[in-house]
Amino acid sequence: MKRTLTIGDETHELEIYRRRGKLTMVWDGEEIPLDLVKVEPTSYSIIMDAHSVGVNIDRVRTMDPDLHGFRASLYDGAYDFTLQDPHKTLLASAMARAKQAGGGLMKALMPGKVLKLFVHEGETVEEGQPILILEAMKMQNEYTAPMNAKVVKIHVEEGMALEISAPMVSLEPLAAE
Amino acid sequence: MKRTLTIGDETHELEIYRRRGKLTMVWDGEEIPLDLVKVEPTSYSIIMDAHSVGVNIDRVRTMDPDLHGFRASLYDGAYDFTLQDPHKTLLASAMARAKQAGGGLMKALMPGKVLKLFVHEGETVEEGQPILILEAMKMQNEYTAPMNAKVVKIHVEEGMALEISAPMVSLEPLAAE
Amino acid sequence: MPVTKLLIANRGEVACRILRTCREMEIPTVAVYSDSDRGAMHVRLAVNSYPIGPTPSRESYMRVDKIVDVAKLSGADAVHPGYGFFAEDPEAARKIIDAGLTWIGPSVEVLEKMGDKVVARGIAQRVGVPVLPAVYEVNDDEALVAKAAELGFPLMVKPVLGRDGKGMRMVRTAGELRRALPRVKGEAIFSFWDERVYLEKALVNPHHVEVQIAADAHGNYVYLWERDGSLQRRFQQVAEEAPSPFVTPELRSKLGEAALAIAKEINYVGIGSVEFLLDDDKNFYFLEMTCRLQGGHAVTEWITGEDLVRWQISIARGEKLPLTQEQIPLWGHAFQCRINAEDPDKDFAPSSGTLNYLRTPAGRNIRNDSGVYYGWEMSPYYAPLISKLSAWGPNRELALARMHAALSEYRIGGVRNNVAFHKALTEHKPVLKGEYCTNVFRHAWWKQRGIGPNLKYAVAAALFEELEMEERRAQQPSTDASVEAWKRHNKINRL
Amino acid sequence: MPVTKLLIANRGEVACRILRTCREMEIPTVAVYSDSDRGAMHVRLAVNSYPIGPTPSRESYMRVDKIVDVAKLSGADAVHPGYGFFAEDPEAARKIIDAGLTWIGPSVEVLEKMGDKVVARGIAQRVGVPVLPAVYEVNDDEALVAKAAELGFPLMVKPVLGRDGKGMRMVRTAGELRRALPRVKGEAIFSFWDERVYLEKALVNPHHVEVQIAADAHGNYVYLWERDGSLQRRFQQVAEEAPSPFVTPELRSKLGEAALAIAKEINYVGIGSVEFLLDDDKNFYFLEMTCRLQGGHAVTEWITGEDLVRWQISIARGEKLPLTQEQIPLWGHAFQCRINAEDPDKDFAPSSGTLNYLRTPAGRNIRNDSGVYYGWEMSPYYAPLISKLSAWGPNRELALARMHAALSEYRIGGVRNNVAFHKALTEHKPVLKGEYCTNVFRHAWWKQRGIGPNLKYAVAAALFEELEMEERRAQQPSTDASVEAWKRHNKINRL
Repeated sequence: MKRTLTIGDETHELEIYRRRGKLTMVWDGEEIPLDLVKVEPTSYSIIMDAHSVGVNIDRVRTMDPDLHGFRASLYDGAYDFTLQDPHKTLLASAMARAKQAGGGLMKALMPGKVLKLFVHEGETVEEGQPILILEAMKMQNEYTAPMNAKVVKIHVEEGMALEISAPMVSLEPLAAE
Repeated sequence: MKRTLTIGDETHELEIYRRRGKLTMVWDGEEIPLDLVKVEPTSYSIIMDAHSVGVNIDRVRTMDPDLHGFRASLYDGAYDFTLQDPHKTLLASAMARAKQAGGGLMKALMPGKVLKLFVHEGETVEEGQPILILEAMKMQNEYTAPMNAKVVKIHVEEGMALEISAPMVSLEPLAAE
Repeated sequence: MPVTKLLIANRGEVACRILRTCREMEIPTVAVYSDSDRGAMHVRLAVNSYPIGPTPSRESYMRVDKIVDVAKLSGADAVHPGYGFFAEDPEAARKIIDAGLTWIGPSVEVLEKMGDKVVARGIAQRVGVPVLPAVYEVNDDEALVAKAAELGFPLMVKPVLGRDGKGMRMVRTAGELRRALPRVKGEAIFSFWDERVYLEKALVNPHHVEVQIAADAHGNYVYLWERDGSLQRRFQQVAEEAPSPFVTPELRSKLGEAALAIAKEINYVGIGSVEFLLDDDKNFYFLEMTCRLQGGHAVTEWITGEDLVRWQISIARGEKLPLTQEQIPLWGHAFQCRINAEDPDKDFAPSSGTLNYLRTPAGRNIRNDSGVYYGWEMSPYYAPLISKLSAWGPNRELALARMHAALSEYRIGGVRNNVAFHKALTEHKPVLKGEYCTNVFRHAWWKQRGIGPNLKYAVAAALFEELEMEERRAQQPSTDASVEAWKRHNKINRL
Repeated sequence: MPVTKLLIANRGEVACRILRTCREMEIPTVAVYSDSDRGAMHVRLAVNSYPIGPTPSRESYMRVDKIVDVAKLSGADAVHPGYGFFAEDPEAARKIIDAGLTWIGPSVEVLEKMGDKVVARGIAQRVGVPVLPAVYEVNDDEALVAKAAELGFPLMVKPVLGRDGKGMRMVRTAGELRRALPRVKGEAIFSFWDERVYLEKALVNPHHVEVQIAADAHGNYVYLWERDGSLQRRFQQVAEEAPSPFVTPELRSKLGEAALAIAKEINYVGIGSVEFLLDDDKNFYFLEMTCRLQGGHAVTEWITGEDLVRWQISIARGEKLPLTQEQIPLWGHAFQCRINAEDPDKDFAPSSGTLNYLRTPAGRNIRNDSGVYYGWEMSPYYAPLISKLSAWGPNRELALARMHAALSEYRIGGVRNNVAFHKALTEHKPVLKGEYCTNVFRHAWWKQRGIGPNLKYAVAAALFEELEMEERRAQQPSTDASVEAWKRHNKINRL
């Protein structure tokens, strides 16, 4: 599982995985074996590099629900930072680009399976209205209309597996009233 | 809600109810207003008769699942006791009596609705095998065969509402092999 | 006067602290609580507990009439006001006494005299204790500005009926004084129903030292050494220690004698603190007298081994002081930190919320006075105090080392807090050397610079929480039917 | 010898207690843990932590070889054994020292000498300290029975290499002795790999008093007064106090001088306790010497203000003792209770399980040394100690009142415990009067008789839990389809 860490002006690319019960943290590409146990409801005992450190985690609300805010208290003080799923970051920025470009063709932003189709050809949709759900990376990704538009053509059907950038739905933007 | 308290050699008949957010405990018929708040996961602050007492509750396993065991720790020591639903006590003793009498007619021990019937006429059942479920007092009461027997006659059907002592199933005991 | 059942007209840490002495003395206790304090620690620890109204303290804890009603109802024959609320209000004391209850505190007359800071100055002068030059004859703004020039800047503007540092301001120029006067007067009216102010010459690098005194109804007076209260921010103490590292043995006796002279002049009965400002040359000036138990009394209890609440109760009962001046011990050194739910990096803004984690320090010679517990909701209506943490050592160095180690163990979740600030305080050179005065917090030297060395540990725990969440999510079936469920649980990416 | 990084070869309360001193001294710590101790408090508080094997202590905490490996790996240059485990094992000390590490404890020679209780008796006799008559020349059962008649009953059967009260038995007749001998020998072999036993005359109502001593490598010796360890059950102390209420000032100096005479005779370096039995006439007899930090050391720390672990470290470093005999304070009185997960009503059977609630006492002059926390699982593999709770007061009466009040605050959930037993102890007349000896627990006077007065409160909370459960149940739909779900959740009446 990957996360982008942001603390102050710094960002780091992190990954954590569990193999045969053992945890490994990857910090900007460097693999670090991690011995971590939850000892109390919000409190962890970590032994990393033989150092034993107790960490208490508070979740901090952020404006963006995809940006997970944390406050970690240690013996040497508190650390405030956020963790974000880099895929979501990627998707969000791709969507923002697609929207700005105003293009009428919705493409799959990552490989996945069409789980649900909410529209049919000829229908008009409002900005933000759900178009389809693409299952990718164990997540249900809901694609919404980037503008008020008419559904001109549907290139997929439910259950279809898509490659990255596969065309999904062609939209024709409606003029603002 | 009623409970029978057993502590040492003593038993008391208790009731607790909530009306317009206020709790009342009835102790052997005496009504006692109860101001009680849960302050920590297993810890309660009780103000009763202006006395403020903190009580910590541990659940203690008992052999009989209907007998709820408790250990309550207070400033003056610990109290070990059990609470039991008096209806269950009643039912259990009624069942025990029915079993001892060896009678072949199963009657409703309290008014209720037949939720599920597990047997059909002519079937042979083993001791302890479920016969039917009677919903009564918000509980699902499962009636089981008090002995190895043959189902001679079924007097009810699913969904039927029964009065107390209504006949339900006639059994013919099988001779022990 | 009898004290057979004691009503504690307070909440939080001080109520719990008083309760504990009552438990030792086997005096039954009566707690009172506002609406949001039903589950508070002082309610849980008391023998009897009674509701006294809505959350705002002016509608509950400050309501003397309700306190008297509860005393009657519960059979309490004595009232301990703690500190804050109406502890130093002569009107409150009068009402308690008029209701036939024992008031755990000095007399109404003493509270009236010492409550008026100008009268208090006069009493000090009468017994030969130095005071700083002041202007108090006039209350007109322009007259005060004119007089201020004679006094010379910098100077302090203070409410005549002030206490607890409320409303006080330091001014350096006539312009600052002009701007300050309406504000100080406004705060004085709001807090004390009296708009009179006075000006007092300000010292440049003052030390704030308070002498703990006690007096019984039989004319016995003792002082229990001093506390250094110079570690203050906006005239509020954030930490204190006893004895003061600035006070020599000779000065200690002089301050003690000066404090007792004032106490004797007003026939003080009870415990109280006489506060002094000291300049760099160790000249001392009477500032005011605090006529109640003080928030810093724990350090005095550490170095004397005595229980000041027990003293208060036994004095109120008309008993003699348990020790003479020669018998008062001076045993080692003690330091206290006030642990608050506040953000030291954001001008100490109070933080409210649920204490979802609490690990308090333990071990040798550590004392943690608190009124909170794991799961308690810190209310924005009351002082954001989590606990008063104090540590004793056979000498100052060991007391500080112990406090520093204790702070490393202290862990609070759910609210911002000043534990790291206090840790920085116990590493701060002037504090380690014992060479500090009231301006110690002028610069924000405690602010964390950059990212700490344990970032990877901090992040690892959060990363693990994210992993666990993902793993739980992955265990859920991803069938068509589950889409709605996913939506319900917000486990869907909206693109 | 250097102590720049300290490995603590122990667990639980004593490991945490040592850790806290290291934090104050800014010495980095290395913790070790068995498989079931990964989340233990000592692991959480240490700077470095290393696994050393399976849960049974013989496969982990007792394994000196693993400890030495971890020391090398972690860069620790000193080992503190705590108490129990191999703290008094000369072989362990030798291995630690041979590995080039600093051993925080007395020398191998001292451990060898004092570990052999017969040799230790001889040393005491050599310096003129009285011992009780004994038989130790023979080990054959019948020969011992014959000699026993000369000695006279009652007498104690003890392993020659015994410690911590293990294996000891009192016998009153030749028959009891015959039955006891194989058992004591068996336990002696199991615990100490040596089957030798000896017989010692037993006193009728003995007082157990131990003198805390300290000695540096420069020939300086002091005693830090005594602890009364008479509150014991099966030769295990359940509570202790200092000073002993049975010891007069004259006796105190005599005991101190006797203890130092023994320490000097063997060139003792470190801290240790010389144990004596006293008869009603205050005659004292050397019993044995404990060559390590003692479980009751907190009460000595309270009355002296000193930190005995700091003393141990500074002695191991070759530093001089910080105080001379004349400078050792005797300040007030302290009492300690050992809070265990055990059932005092069922012969103190240990109780294991999860600590699902924990409220520890706080306030003035209370110390709670613990290695557990809320949610910690008490393992049946280790001593069921929850904490050592101690209280100080300016006199014995106040120390006991404080302990009593603290016990009222202590609340433990999830395991049976002896808090109420200790509360009864602090209400027990002979204890209040200070007139008790080691037979104080002969009769089970602490067992609760009848039902306490707060039954309605106890039951109300449980009743409320039942109500909440019923209300949750009632909210579930009771359709046909839900029958299976109900069954799954055991919410069905089986009739």
